[in-house]
Amino acid sequence: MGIFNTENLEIFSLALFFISFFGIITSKNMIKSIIFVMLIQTAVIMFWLKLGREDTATPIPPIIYDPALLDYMERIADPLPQALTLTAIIIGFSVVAVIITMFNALYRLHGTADWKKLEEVEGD
Amino acid sequence: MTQGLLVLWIVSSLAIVFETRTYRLIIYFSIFSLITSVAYFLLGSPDVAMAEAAIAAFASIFFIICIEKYYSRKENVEKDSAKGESLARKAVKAVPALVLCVGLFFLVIYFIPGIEPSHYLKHLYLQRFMTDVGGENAVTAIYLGYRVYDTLFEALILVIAVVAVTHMSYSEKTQVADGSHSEIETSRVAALSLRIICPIIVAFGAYLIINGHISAGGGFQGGLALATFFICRYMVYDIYDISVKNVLQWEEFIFAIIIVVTAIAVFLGAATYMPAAIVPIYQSVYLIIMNLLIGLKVACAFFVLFYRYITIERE
Amino acid sequence: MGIENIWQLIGNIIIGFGVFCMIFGAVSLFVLKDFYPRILVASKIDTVGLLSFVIGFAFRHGLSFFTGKLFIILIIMLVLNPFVAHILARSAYRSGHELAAEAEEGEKS
Amino acid sequence: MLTFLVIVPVLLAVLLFIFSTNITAKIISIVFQSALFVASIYLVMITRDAEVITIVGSYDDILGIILRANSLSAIFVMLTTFIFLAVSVYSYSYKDRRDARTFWFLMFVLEASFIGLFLSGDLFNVFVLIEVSTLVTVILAMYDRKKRNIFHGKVFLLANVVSIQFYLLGLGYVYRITGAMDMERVTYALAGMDAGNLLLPYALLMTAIAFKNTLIPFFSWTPKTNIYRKSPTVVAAVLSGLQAKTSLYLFIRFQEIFEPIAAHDLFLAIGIFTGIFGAVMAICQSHIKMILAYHTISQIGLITVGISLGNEYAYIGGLYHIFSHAMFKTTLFLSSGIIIHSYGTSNVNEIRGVFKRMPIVGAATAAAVLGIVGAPFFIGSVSKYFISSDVGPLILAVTIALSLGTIISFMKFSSMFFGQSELRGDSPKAEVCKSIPVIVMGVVCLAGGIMGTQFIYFFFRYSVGIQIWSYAQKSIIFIVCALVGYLIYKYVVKGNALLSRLGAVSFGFKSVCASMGIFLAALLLW
Repeated sequence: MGIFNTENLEIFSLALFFISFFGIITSKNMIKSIIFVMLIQTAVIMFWLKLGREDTATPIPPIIYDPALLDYMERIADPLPQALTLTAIIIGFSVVAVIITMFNALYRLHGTADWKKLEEVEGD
Repeated sequence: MTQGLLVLWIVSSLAIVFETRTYRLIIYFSIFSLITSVAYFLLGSPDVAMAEAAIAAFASIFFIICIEKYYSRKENVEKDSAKGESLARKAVKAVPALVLCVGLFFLVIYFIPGIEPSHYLKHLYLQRFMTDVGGENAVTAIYLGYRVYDTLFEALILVIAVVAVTHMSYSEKTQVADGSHSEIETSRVAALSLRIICPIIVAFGAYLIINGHISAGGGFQGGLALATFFICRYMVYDIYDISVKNVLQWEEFIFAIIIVVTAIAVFLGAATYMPAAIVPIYQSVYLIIMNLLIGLKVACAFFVLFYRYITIERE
Repeated sequence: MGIENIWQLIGNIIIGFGVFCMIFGAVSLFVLKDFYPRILVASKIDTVGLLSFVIGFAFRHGLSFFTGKLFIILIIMLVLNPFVAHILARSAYRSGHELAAEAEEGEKS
Repeated sequence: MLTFLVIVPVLLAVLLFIFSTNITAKIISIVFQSALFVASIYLVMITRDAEVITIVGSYDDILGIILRANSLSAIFVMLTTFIFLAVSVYSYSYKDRRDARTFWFLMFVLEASFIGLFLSGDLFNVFVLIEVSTLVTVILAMYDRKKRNIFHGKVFLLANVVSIQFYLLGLGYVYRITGAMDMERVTYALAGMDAGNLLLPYALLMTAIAFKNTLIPFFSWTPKTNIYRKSPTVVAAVLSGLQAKTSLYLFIRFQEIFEPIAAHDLFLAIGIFTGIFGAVMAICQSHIKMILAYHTISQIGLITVGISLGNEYAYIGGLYHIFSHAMFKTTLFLSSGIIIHSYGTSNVNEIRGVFKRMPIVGAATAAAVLGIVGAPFFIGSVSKYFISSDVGPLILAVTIALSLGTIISFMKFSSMFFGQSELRGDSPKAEVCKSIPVIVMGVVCLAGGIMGTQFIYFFFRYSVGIQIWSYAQKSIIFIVCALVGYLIYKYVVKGNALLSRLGAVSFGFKSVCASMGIFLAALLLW
């Protein structure tokens, strides 16, 4: 399936990882930083889900409604990374919710979302 | 189609890098998340895809609530400090970071371990989960069975986040009184269509929760759907008649019940004391109860979060 | 030409109509400059384009469990799409966004 | 039954949050902390003979999560419960805390996450618990509504979230090449592998762990220290005393897991650098809590040196120094809370005459200070003795330089014991509840020095002897150091404008993240 095979998927998620890392390093605005933090989480999760593929075909979801499915074991997606990434998604969102609240409070205090200005105000 | 999808994925993330206006930033972010969740689905993980889609929707809502108050539509994100700088100077400034990231990218690719991945654990899980935990969904079996210890802490972190948000956004003089209406009159069309949609949403959430152990979905995804119901309710009636403190206490109470249930069912191993005949029934009852509790807890949590952000907006 | 092929043909024609609507809608999104006409076009894409897609797929597939699911989606879309367009237009109006023609008239007078 | 050691505090926290009032919350927390302390002593007793293993649920051990308690982690659990007990006794008399329920909820959750981290045998579980403890840490540090520092809290949280993504990525590679999550299985699977394949997961994981350790070259720790200044005393004590210990414990564990390619030399160099830099920054401060916070960083550098040296004595010394550092640092933070409360200021240059005003608390504080600078017969001297007992001249010079830096920074601190103060705070006498834990821990600081070998045998089952002659040698070196330090303090440091400007140096979120990337590159290219 061309680009959507196992190796390329890994490289894509690594590329996204470092694109968002670049964004985190360079972005001047807080909201942008928060969005990049969410993006970097997505990159890692994509990487994890990619681990579940054994061959290059589109995997079957790990829902075994028919025991005969177990004969095609290598076509079923790995359930463990899925369960783990479910946990990771929720944890990531909880932290982001707290960060958004902090952003709110900061913005009300200083009226700016700019990193440089905030560091000048708060960096004593 | 799938080839184009990943390219679009990277392109939308690059669009976020180069975008400077906040509203568009959030729209690009939603597009990005949509593509992501389709890609997750194509990777054979409908549970994660559902969770990602719901989470992204909530995140965009929260972002928009946050910035709506503070930014006018035409304002630039980087107006503050980068004013008057030419594009070339900006580009020169970004060069060290670019070198670092590109260098790291190629370094990491160079060092990718060349070992054949081991799939031993996957096969073991798929063969064993039906007898060990029960249900038909292997993800739910791991999530609520084998690794329920992680799930407890994950539920805990949501509780902590909610407590933190209520604690931090609290200020005495700007509290919105319970039961107050806003001045803006709600639209009749909106109220009518939401009244049609709401039962469908609730039914969908209940379906996801109750069928979580035999099909895709589960407590978390269903709980998010239920939380959407609360948001619809807010949009229809626009009342603050639910006390956030009470909902917070309910959430904690449900979390306590979750701990007790897992302690009895998993940590003490209740199934080992039972006759073998009733174990399958007990297992599916356990899975349904856990999904139900987690769903209710998540719905409460997201309701509190949403309400908190809305009241901040109203101040 | 069997009866199934006719159903397939009808389904394809309806889907083709949906594609037509979507492409023209997308083009006119760029052609139209004002906000309110854009909402109109966007809701057209959503409602007509998507609905004809769904109906076309239902025809292609014949009567089955799958079609039932498609019809539920269809009903939800029928309610939600106009609702979304309505909310967008209403909130734009409430927050003071004026029609382009009216704004020009206001400047003249 | 290790699971319940982690779960019961969480359950109690939730129940306290729902049902209790402020006063019952305090009483219940003290009672429960005592019970937990007793339980952890029992755990130490039984792990002296054999490792305790609990599989969560009645599943096969490869499928479920495994909790392990060996003698090392049992010691850490005991340390955690002891410090939390001290802290809950200490804060019994707080009156200004309106919302004690939320506070104790968070404290219990923090304790549970620490205990869970020490007991956890599963790599993904470590990730979850790190996230819990980070989030709780940030919220607790900003607990007081009036004087919280949201900006630094936010920087701290964001940087931690970014660093934890490196951890997850590395964990993905570990899962891919070993097919397991359990630490022992991973260790076993990695042992026979080619070093080139392990480098990437090792580098990614260690980037996150080193960040948690405040070890990353340059300035990742500044946000953390900025948090300390405005956070409640109790929270600062727990964070400095224990938060650093969890990451050090993880550091030790991960170096063990990746033993085939562990970069001891690199971490040795980083440890030396961190130690010296932390000491220099501590000299530059004048806020009590800031001195203590920067000092924590320099001590972490010293411990890293001890652990990474690769000889057995230094390793034991490093472990013992973790214990002793938790003791005296908690004591110092708590007593500085008492002192700040009593004098109404936190500037060291204004506080004078602590001995006269609060003789007992002053004595306990003095014991902790003597422990921290490594005076003979106090707890710090024993661990420093072991770290520098069997090393080359370079490391010896570094340890001497480190203790010199410590002495100089604490000259400023200890000048507040003597003299006459013009300040009259609102409550001249220390409260009983606050002084009890300080006094007890001060006594432990003295006892840990005098009976150092017995303590080490009890904790690590490792019998070492202190040679009187070389110990005396070290004592002489210490005295010389103290004199030199006093002279340097008097003629160089005091009132030096350059140093105080250096002390205000702080680095933002973006440079912290960039340093993470540089660290990753350095580990990969090492």
